[in-house]
Amino acid sequence: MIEVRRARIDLEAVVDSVRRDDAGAIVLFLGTVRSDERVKALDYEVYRPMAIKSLTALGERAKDKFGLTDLSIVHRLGRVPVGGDSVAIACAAVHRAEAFAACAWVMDEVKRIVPIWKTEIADRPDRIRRRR
Amino acid sequence: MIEVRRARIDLEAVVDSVRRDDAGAIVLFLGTVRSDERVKALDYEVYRPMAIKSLTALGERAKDKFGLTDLSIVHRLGRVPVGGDSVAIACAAVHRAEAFAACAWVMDEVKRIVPIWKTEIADRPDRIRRRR
Amino acid sequence: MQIQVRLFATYREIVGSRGFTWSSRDGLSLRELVDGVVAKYPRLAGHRDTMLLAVNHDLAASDRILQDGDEVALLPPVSGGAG
Amino acid sequence: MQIQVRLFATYREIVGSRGFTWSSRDGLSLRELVDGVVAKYPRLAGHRDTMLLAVNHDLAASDRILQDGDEVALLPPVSGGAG
Repeated sequence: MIEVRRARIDLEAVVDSVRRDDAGAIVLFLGTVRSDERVKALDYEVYRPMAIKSLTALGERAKDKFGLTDLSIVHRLGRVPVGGDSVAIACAAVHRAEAFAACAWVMDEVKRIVPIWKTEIADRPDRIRRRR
Repeated sequence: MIEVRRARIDLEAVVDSVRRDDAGAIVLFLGTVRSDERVKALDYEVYRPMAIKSLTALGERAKDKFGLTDLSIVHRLGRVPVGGDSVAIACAAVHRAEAFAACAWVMDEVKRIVPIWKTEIADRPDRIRRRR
Repeated sequence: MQIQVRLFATYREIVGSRGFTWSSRDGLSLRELVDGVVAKYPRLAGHRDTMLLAVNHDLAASDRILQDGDEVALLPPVSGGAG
Repeated sequence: MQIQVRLFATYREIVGSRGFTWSSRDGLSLRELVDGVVAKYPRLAGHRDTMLLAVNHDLAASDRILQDGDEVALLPPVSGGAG
């Protein structure tokens, strides 16, 4: 499952999308919007066709590199409030070491190469600023 | 949330139990029963009061060691079929590196020190054997 | 020929638009296109060192020769994930 | 004094019981208790090197002196998690 979506991420669906009887380990990473005295939400802008292409290629590279049985990546688009999930990455493998390593690597790559940008939405509208 | 339970693990509940506005990363590990030509389920035996004590202490050690904002561990007891979740560990932290490291470490410790034993339930009843 | 130019995040705000069509002679390179866009919107100049370029949804080097109908995206440094 | 002995997994199967009460003189050490149990159930002898011992739900060293009412558990190597 490779998805960029405006709606809330359904964790159970993301985990179920990588379940297979030959996997013994699933690692799910959730990036959530952290509170900050100035911030009430993050707003995600996505170059959708390129993001989907890039996430799909990244998923294939991760499967090869770590020997995963399956992988899913779902990223939010638009407004995500404090406490909400911005990104979910699920990696399934025969053994847990590969699932942990792959999940951490994929998140690093998402932040490095996928065309998604976030803007902080301040509690006061005059304070909007871009966050890296 | 520290739990040893006979019922199916509710992933959403485990993840929600560690959500806090000051966490930016949640890592959920699921250990699932892998298929094997001979095995149709695993049966977990638990020394419950010691397991709860040991899991609670382990959780506190992990929070200190990795600076987690919260952590939950849920382990099944009794029969878990192929594809089912035996254990769920959720670690929340301000940043993802700590959440990944803690989750992997806690799973290693669960396998090393918590009084839980599994027995393979074979597709043929004459083939039951204990697995490490 | 006609090139579709797409702009995101900071660049979209600077230019005040999500993109436009750029008309040029044949054989234009990606670098020449960016030179033209920056000349038209000088506030983009300070961003050239960190700008990533994509043609038809793949990252591309600046010596890439463009074709009629290509979609060129000017991408600020990405910042997906949370935190 | 009376000690509650608990058995798990392989040991439970060898002994054919989840546990029993062990009566002894005061001042018995954990090692002496295990010696007595192994003498009564000789098929446990091959497991002594890998056996873990707990008193009242905490791991304990074998020189621990037992008290009346203590719960002693003989633990085979653990194997939680899946896989």
